[in-house]
Amino acid sequence: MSGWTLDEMAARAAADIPEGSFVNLGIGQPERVANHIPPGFEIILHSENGILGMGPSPDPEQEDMDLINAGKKPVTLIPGGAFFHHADSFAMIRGGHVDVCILGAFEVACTGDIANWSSGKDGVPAVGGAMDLAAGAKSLRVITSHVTRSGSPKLLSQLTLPATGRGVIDRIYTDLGVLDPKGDHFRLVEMAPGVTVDDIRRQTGAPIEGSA
Amino acid sequence: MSGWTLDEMAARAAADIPEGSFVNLGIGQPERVANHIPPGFEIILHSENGILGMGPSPDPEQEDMDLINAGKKPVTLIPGGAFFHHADSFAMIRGGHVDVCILGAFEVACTGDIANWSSGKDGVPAVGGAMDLAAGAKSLRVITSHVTRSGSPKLLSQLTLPATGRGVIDRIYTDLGVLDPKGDHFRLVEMAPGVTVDDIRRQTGAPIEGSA
Amino acid sequence: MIDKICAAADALRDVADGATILIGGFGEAGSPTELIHALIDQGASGLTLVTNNAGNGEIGLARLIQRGRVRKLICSYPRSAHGYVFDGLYRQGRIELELVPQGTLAERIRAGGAGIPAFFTPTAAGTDLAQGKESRMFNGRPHILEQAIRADVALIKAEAGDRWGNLIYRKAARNFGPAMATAADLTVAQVCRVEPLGAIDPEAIVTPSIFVQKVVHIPDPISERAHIKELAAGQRT
Amino acid sequence: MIDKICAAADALRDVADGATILIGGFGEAGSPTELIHALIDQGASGLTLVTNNAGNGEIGLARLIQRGRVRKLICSYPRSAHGYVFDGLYRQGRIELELVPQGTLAERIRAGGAGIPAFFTPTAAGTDLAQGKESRMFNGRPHILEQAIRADVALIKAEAGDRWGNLIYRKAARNFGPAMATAADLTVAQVCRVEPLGAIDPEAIVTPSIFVQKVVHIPDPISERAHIKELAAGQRT
Repeated sequence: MSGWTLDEMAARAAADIPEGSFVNLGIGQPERVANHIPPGFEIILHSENGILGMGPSPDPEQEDMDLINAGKKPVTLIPGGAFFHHADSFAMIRGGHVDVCILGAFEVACTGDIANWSSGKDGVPAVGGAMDLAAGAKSLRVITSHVTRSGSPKLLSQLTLPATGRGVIDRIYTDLGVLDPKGDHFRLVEMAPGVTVDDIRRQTGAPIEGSA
Repeated sequence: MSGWTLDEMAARAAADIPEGSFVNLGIGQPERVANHIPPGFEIILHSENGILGMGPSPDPEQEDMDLINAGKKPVTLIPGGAFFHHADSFAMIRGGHVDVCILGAFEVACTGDIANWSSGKDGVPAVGGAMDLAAGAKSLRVITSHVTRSGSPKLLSQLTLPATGRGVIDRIYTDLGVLDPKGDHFRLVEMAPGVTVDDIRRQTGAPIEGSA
Repeated sequence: MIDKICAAADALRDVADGATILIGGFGEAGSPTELIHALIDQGASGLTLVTNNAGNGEIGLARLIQRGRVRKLICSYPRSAHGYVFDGLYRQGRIELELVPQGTLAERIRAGGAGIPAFFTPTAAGTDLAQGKESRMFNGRPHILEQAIRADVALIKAEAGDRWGNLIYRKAARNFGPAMATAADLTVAQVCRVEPLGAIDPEAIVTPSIFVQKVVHIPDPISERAHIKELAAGQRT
Repeated sequence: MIDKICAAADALRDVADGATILIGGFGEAGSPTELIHALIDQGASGLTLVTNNAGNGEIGLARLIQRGRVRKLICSYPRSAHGYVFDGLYRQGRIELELVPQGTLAERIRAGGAGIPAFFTPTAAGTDLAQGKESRMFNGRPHILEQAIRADVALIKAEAGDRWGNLIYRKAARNFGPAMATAADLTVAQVCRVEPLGAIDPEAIVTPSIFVQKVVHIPDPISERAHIKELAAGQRT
């Protein structure tokens, strides 16, 4: 069993995004998806804090702390981009205007439930925009390692951690493959090279259907 | 009995507006109040259709049909003015940011109820922004003739026409004087020259208290 | 490459009979007259329109109503000096009217675009327009529950746009455009100017590209005021 | 003549103990650090703050919390790399926290400013943050009822303002400023530039004058990033 690297996972997720889409990428691994959008292929990135048309990180000497992403890292604005306030920004999200949102996750259930805001043992709870994105994006996808660092499945029959949203996830990209939550099971859409259905079954806490 | 002219009524209403106020003036007689704001005395006029800092009518050759007031007549913008959209404009109204609104009225009751949107026999009903202004302005005032053209009282114990808002009117300027609705009566604040309390009592459909 | 600029006929090709359509404008200011004419040519009927007014003379909104394409109007102020087309049909009972206070209309549309299905407002509480609506006290005052408005199509007019769909407006012609742009599956904006991408100041964009599906270049739109004058002159001769 | 430009101390003179205060900013961007320092000097305590974050290092929001002036935080994301001040007090149970999803926080503030006392939203439905909230189905999906937030004071940062209180912002530092400006009895904006009346394009004004009571000129505001670097350097020596 080999599976995809972080960049291969991100490239696979990027390949599912049609040109012209408005896309919100969560903090961390989802941000990497932006590096795999082909040059000249127009995808418009949304940031919760009031940006459409977010571009790549600036050179260090060009950093502007008034132009940061949702993870509070300096970014740039590409031509055609716009600034707007927080209530308008979340109107875009809640109103179903963001075509695709890709989030990280602690757990995803085959019911489409996602847990990514509370590990259940955090000192200071924090939710940010996760629940708004989970409730509002037209298509909600997850990019995550297939199992936790300790080897436990993150794809489950039902969540063990506090939910961010219920019945909202359309697709999951992991190092082992691409899976869609289908209620009582995950449908296997694609497997990474060298990965078998058995590998995936063994590392998933819910039934798998399809052989990709 | 003589009473105030339309301009004297408007001047009296204008005299109650402190400098720095944000003011919305209804269509018709209320618009005349703007002509009686002293030059250099800064009052900022709001128009429902997305204007703050509305100035006087332009010369005919300067008319711009993209710069009209709520009555759809050409206006101007003074320095410091701003444009905004309709939802934001009514957020200003409903949110209690407009300090003073002066409306016309068919009827006002001593309960503070106002009727100014439906004569009860209109062919095509139309409400516009009247109910929003009635519900939202910090201080709501009425400027109106004391009686109808046929001589019936417009100031009543209770409305006979469909209400625009309930318990919302603070003050009424008429050709006979200034009156405040006080629940079960009108308090007489001021009388126009030559007008007696008896004149007012005779032409008002509710109890009057005070001798101004 | 994203290019939302197209002809009006192409933008409106798929409008279905029975569609709900938001139409921008406060009187003449911001009225997308050319898009409405293209909608007449397209032929859809049985429409529900959401507008502040009901049109004047016999162009734009008034013409669409005159051609019998409109089943129902959701509107705040359908009465006007030259509004005889709607007036006549309404008196004949040939068009339905849902009367909505102007600020409630704007807020219901804004809610539709923002994913808020319903909200409480003090406007119209205690009046005839509150009839049948859920009521509740907040801060000691009565409020009523109002429902969001969403539509199949929004037709709006802006001053300038780019190929992504970013828009700026002109003066008080902004009015309902920005809220309506957010609340339809298909938002079509007619613009007087098309700007190159990046030419509109990102700080001054009023409607960001995400809300707009089609941009139609109409450099020199019809003046309703001139039309009304022509009508009046025609009646005098 | 209207002149809302004044010193920070004058703007904040009447803030009472126990006040609810909206504080703008998303992380450092848009944070009104100098106004917060003036509030510390003013001395009000027992405050409820409504903010997106809980501050970094020991300036601005973090310093206000560190001085024990804050009873409760209504906040979406109070955790951050340099947020040890809030973190410590929270773990000791010395500060109350109401956690609110970021978009719900923005919308509750916007509703407060717009006279909407409550609205239904799908955000957080079915999660722990929906506990105790009224729930209702719309369009086949569960929604929860959220209440407006209004405050005694809003402290925000803008790029430029004029003597009437019109404001423009800079890039993503706009964030919570425009909504917060609408939702307080006393809105104080610190601005990097004061412009003559009429100099800001009326089409590009983001916060119109009606929402702002005081404008404080802070031409060269503190950089939180530089402060954090200094703290780190101090720890290394």
